[in-house]
Amino acid sequence: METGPDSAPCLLEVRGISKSFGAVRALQDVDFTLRAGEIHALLGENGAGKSTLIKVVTGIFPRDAGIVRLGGVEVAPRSSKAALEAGIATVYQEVNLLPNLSVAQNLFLDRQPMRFGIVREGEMRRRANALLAGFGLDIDVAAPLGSYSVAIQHVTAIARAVDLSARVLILDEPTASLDRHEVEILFKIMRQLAGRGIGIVFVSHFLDQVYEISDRITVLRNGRLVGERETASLPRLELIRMMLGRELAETTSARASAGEHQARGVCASFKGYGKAGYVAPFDLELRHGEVVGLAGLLGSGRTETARLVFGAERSDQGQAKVEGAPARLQTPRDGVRHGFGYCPEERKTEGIVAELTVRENIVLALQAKRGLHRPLSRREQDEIAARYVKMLDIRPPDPERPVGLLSGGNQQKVLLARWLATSPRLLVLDEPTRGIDVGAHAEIIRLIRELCDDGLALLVISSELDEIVTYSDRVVVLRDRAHVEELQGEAIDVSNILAAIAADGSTIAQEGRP
Amino acid sequence: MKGLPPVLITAIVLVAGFVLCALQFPNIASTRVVCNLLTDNAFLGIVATGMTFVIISGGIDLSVGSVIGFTTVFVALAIERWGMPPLVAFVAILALSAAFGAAMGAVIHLFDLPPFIVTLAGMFLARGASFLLSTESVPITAPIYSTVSDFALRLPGGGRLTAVAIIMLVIVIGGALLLQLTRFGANVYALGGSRITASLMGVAVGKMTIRIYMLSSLLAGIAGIVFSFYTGAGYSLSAVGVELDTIAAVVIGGTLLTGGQGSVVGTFLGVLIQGLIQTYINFDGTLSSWWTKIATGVLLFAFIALQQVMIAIARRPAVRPAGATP
Amino acid sequence: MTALLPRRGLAQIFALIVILMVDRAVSPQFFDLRLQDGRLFGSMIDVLNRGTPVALLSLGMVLVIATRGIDLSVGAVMAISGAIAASLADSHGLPVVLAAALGAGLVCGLWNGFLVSILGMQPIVATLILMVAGRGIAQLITEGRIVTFTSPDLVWLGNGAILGVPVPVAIALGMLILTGAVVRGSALGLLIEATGGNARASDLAGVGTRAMILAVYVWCGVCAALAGVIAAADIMGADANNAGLWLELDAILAVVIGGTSLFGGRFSLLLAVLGALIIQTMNTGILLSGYPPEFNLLVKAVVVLAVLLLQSPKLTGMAGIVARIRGTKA
Amino acid sequence: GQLTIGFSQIGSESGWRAAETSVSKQEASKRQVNLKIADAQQKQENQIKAIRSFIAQNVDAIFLAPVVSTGWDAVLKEAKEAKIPVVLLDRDIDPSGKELYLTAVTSDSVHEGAVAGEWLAKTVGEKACNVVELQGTVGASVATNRKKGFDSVVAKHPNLKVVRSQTGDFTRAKGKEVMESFIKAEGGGKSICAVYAHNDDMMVGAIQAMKEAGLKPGKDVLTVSIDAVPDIFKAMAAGEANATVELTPNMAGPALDVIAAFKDKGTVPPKWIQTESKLYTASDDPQKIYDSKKGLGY
Ligand SMILES: Nc1ncnc2c1ncn2[C@@H]1O[C@H](COP(=O)(O)OP(=O)(O)OP(=O)(O)O)[C@@H](O)[C@H]1O
Ligand SMILES: Nc1ncnc2c1ncn2[C@@H]1O[C@H](COP(=O)(O)OP(=O)(O)OP(=O)(O)O)[C@@H](O)[C@H]1O
Ligand SMILES: [Mg+2]
Ligand SMILES: [Mg+2]
Repeated sequence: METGPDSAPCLLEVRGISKSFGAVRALQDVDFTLRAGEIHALLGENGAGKSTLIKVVTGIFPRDAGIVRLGGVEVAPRSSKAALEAGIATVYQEVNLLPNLSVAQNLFLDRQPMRFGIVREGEMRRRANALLAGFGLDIDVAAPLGSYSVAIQHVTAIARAVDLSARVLILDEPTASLDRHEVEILFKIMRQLAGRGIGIVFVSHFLDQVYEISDRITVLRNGRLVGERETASLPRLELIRMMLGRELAETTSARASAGEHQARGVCASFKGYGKAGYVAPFDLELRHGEVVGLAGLLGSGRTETARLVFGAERSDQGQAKVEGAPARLQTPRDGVRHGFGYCPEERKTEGIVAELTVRENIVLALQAKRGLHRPLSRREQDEIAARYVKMLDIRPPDPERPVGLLSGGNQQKVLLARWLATSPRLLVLDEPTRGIDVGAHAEIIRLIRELCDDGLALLVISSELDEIVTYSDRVVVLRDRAHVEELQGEAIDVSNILAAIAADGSTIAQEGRP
Repeated sequence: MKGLPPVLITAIVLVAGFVLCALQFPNIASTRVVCNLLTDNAFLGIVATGMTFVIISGGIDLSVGSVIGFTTVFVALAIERWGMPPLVAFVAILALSAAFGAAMGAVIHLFDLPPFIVTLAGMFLARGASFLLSTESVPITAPIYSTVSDFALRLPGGGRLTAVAIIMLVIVIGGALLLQLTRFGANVYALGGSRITASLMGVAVGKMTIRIYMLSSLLAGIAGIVFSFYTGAGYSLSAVGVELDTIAAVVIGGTLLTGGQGSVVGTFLGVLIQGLIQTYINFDGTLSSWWTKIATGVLLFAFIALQQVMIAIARRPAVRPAGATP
Repeated sequence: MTALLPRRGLAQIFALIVILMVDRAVSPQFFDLRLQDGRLFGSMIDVLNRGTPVALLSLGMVLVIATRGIDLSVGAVMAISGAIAASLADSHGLPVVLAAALGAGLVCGLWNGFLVSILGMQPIVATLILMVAGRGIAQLITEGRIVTFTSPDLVWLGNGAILGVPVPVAIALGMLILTGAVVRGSALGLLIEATGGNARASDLAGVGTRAMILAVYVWCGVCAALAGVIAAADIMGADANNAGLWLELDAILAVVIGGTSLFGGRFSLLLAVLGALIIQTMNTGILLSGYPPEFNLLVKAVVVLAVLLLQSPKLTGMAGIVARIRGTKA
Repeated sequence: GQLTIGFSQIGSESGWRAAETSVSKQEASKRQVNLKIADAQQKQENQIKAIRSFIAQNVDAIFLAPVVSTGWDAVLKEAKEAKIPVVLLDRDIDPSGKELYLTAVTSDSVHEGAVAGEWLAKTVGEKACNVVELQGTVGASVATNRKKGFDSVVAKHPNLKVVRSQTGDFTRAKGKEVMESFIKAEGGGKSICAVYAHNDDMMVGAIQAMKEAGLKPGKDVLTVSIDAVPDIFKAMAAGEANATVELTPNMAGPALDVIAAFKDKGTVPPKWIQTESKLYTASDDPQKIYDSKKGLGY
């Protein structure tokens, strides 16, 4: 058996893997080595091939070339069931769990505790509760998974995989929709598992997290292996250079003074706006050229606020004004008609139309806004698509590719492009940088600033407080589905936000979740 | 917490409908009519149980009516012309229909074809095969047939709980337990949630697909045998169009055609609702052919609309209020 | 604009050619054409002529299916519009007759669309209601009789010819072009495909998904009504009991053979019509073959499966793999 | 008091069937009988359900127009137990059930086919004649029987030959479509000497197909069909059809008389009351028959 430099036994060995989708060469001759007991970060830009590598290893995609060895024995799982049986458990990036099944069934699907051929429902729930308790979750495990927020769904998926992992645990962007606290719990559990000799593959675009948790890093670029390093000996800038193949341009954050925005005037304002049982009534003013950040814990009502503002949900109280005139915002069409845009957080179910091409997805909102009888000509569509593919660096830069075949981060960029193409006056972004690589992340933040300078109003939700602090002119803090505080100017910093979130003294550890 | 579950609502709708019918025709409120309802819809209840599994798993099976037709012809010929003992004929046809279902499931899975069309081809195939066997109706004279069709538990009020009704009830209960309590049942729901996700979570999607269609065809085969008990004959045109009645019963019973949600009990209620509509029309007896159709449509609409309204009311608080942590 | 025949149409064209060849084999005169009383005459013309109702139905059905719906009521709508047309034909002029018949189809479509998009019923049950009741309505109009008429205008719709081409075929062609122009010439096509691909996402993008869904059912109703008028004109009478019976299945089959997924999204009008032609070519072939009718359904089953397998991505994938294995071994 | 009779009718699949229903209603109202009609939409299971609900309603008698000949034993036994007499209309049921019904008012559909065949044989004489046949719905007993009866005559006449036989589902549209393909398959119809259709509706469609193909039905091509619906007489009057065998829509009339006698005096009727299968040809003043039949609800 081969032994690594740190003499831990080599657990999972991937040699010379190649994989093409038609003309797209997603992986070319990639090697990857996972040692027992290590946490190995797999990094790269959006579309670098991380998810593809994982799917090839677990047998979802047949590979074109290469071999995979597990514990020195060559394996070729033909399905994820086979991979599971071989001891590889995975949380995939896109597909989570089954929303129509109960949380408990999701956790124990295909391995329920049985007696006389009958599922022991009570025992299963007990185990489910115990398992989730390890992640700090106390929820009704008999309720359908779909009735819980994305975050809870994601934790459930992770819990299932952790419980399943016999030798290898693969986590493809597990932290994208979690906030700090959940991430800490997850890391603790990962360390415990690693301590038991399980090898963990960790994919993330959060470099802080990578440095915090990983022992070793493998970087992919354009489907090729760039290199494998010890985390401790790899400076951050060097890592970014490995990922991007170039230096990262500095982002400067020049926050405009409050007075400047006052001068530009109010874009939209909401008074006593709310919906019973959804979000408590709130007042909110969005000015041209200003970024308002929404901060709060998971389930605090940020998404709900965003949906009300856009019109994706009907309000039942309060008043909305757009450019000073009273406005009806009860359907998404109302929102679009008033020049609003909304990038939802659930990219797959509410964002992309997977089957349609990048071009069609980009022009969709613009076309809907223009109406049926004013179709965009194919030339206009091509032009718009080409512009945004270039501007947002969507890869592969082929506007005729079905969006569903793009990597997660690139799908997110397409969504952003869809709304930018409508030249909105207000853009509501729910977790816009989720799953986006460092390079693009910087691009998007730069873009947000640029859009503001053009007079666009922005309402941005992000779980990354650093990020919110970077671009927000004002930050609204939510707790328990109510707006509790608004921070401005110099008051905006991470510790103030955290303080506001935790103000009522409730420990973050037991957030009120549905 | 969540309001009334849809199945209960369907049950309420059924009872309300029954009471209304009974007010107009008091004869309806008798054990006799209730037992007739069970007997007359026995074969429908059986196929609908199988169809429930298929639909919850996100598929559809259009071949069931033809499989029933084929079964009756096969059984009749086997017993009357080929001299098979009835039980052997039953075993043979059940094996045959299960294999037929498995084949459809395999085609659906292996070639990634839409179930609607594969089972439509199955429908043509089974019906065509029964024409080849015999275009004439074949009476069955085997003693077991009269024994079974004469058997009935007599209830006060003229009701006769017949053998076929009992078979149906047993299958409905068995189906409900299979769906709710076993790993197979959980996997059926999983497939309906999303085939891809289910497969990622380690469910053997191919095997499940084959088994689900096998189950459906097997139950269609049983329904065919029950149908042959019911009519005492085999006929290649029997049960034409039953697939649509079955699907309607399943959907009225609250199962989503897109898969992932539903129950066998709901389906059973759906079957009874359809039976009640027919009983009502038969009792009325003044309707011409066309008014029969129109009334069936209107009643169908009334039941579904009532059910939807009640479900909408029950779901009123769409989002659970904050802090309602269980 | 996208090319007229997308690449994915190859399987269908191939299937059509094979079935035509088989037809030629069972009936040597299959491709013969001659002029008879100013109209073309021959088996090929029969295929087109008889394929017209299903082709028209599939034009509406393909849009409904693209939004993830289904319309089981088209056969019943055919019966209704045929009944209306036949009862009015001898007392009113063609414009009135057509307006009444197509108007009925429009109302039927509105009803279906209302149930599906406003009340949120599942399309299959929503349209099942009209499938059952609609035939009753048609029979109510004709009182169960076959209502015959002699109005030469209406008869011309079924049996006339324009430059040798039977009028129904010309109408179907016109409807194909019209639907194509409306759907692809406006943004409708894109919005329908988006609605079918992901209704929630499209709704959030400002697509009025409800209006889209309503519109496709209405169009489907109108197409079915036109098919019903033509079917009635063809036999110079309205047979409410049998007109359009089971044609909904043929229409769905045509759409699926045309490569549109029952799960909505991408659709192709032209291929749906091609699907209808494939079905009719097969039917006519069966009739010409002289086999006993007991075999009809078996032949149909085999052909349908064969055509679908031909399109199966998995099968082509497998063929590729087999080829590669052979290649590496050689 | 007033009799209540339940009538389990098959459906309304053809004009003939509609006429039977409306004639039954007329006959019942003539005799002041309360006739409850349950339409089975062509399904045996619905007919069984209907009979059960008639029993549950305690009607005085049940009329049954069976969609198929087998499978009635159980439900008719129930009727017998409930002492409700059953009269079969228009079609007989399987022999095993003879004691289960009072009588059957039916025509003999094998005989109908034979009558059609005899006419054709007589008309063509010794000349060789290629016949094409439009069958009814595959599996329907009427279709099977009408074919059987016709074939039995053809077998006796070597000059007659059925060259093509396909189903037209008893409908005009399919009759036309099938005839179109027969014409193509038989070299433009030149070699077809006669058409035999299992019902008139298909023949009306076939006549249209022949005219469109430039053939002269009734002259170049002989036609014979069954049912005697009004439209075939119209064709006959126009010289486009030659013969039809009548299947009377008035089955309920005799049945009602039987029931009345049975209820009043206990008269037990013969087991089979056969209706006449009368042959009509162009020499029978088709226009007059057309006018007389027009109002019967065909
Ligand atoms: N099923 C597929 N069919 C065709 N192309 C695909 C498919 N899946 C992925 N690709 C392509 O393969 C390349 C690699 O994608 P992959 O999902 O592995 O990226 P990634 O590194 O995980 O990116 P991200 O960080 O955005 O998740 C991309 O160009 C993508 O478009
Ligand atoms: N109990 C529940 N029942 C139904 N839907 C729920 C429930 N809880 C949350 N949701 C839905 O889940 C989505 C996310 O809700 P969540 O409470 O996580 O919002 P949030 O505060 O924006 O959090 P984040 O954006 O950090 O995920 C929303 O669309 C919300 O309507
Ligand atoms: Mg990825
Ligand atoms: Mg959120």
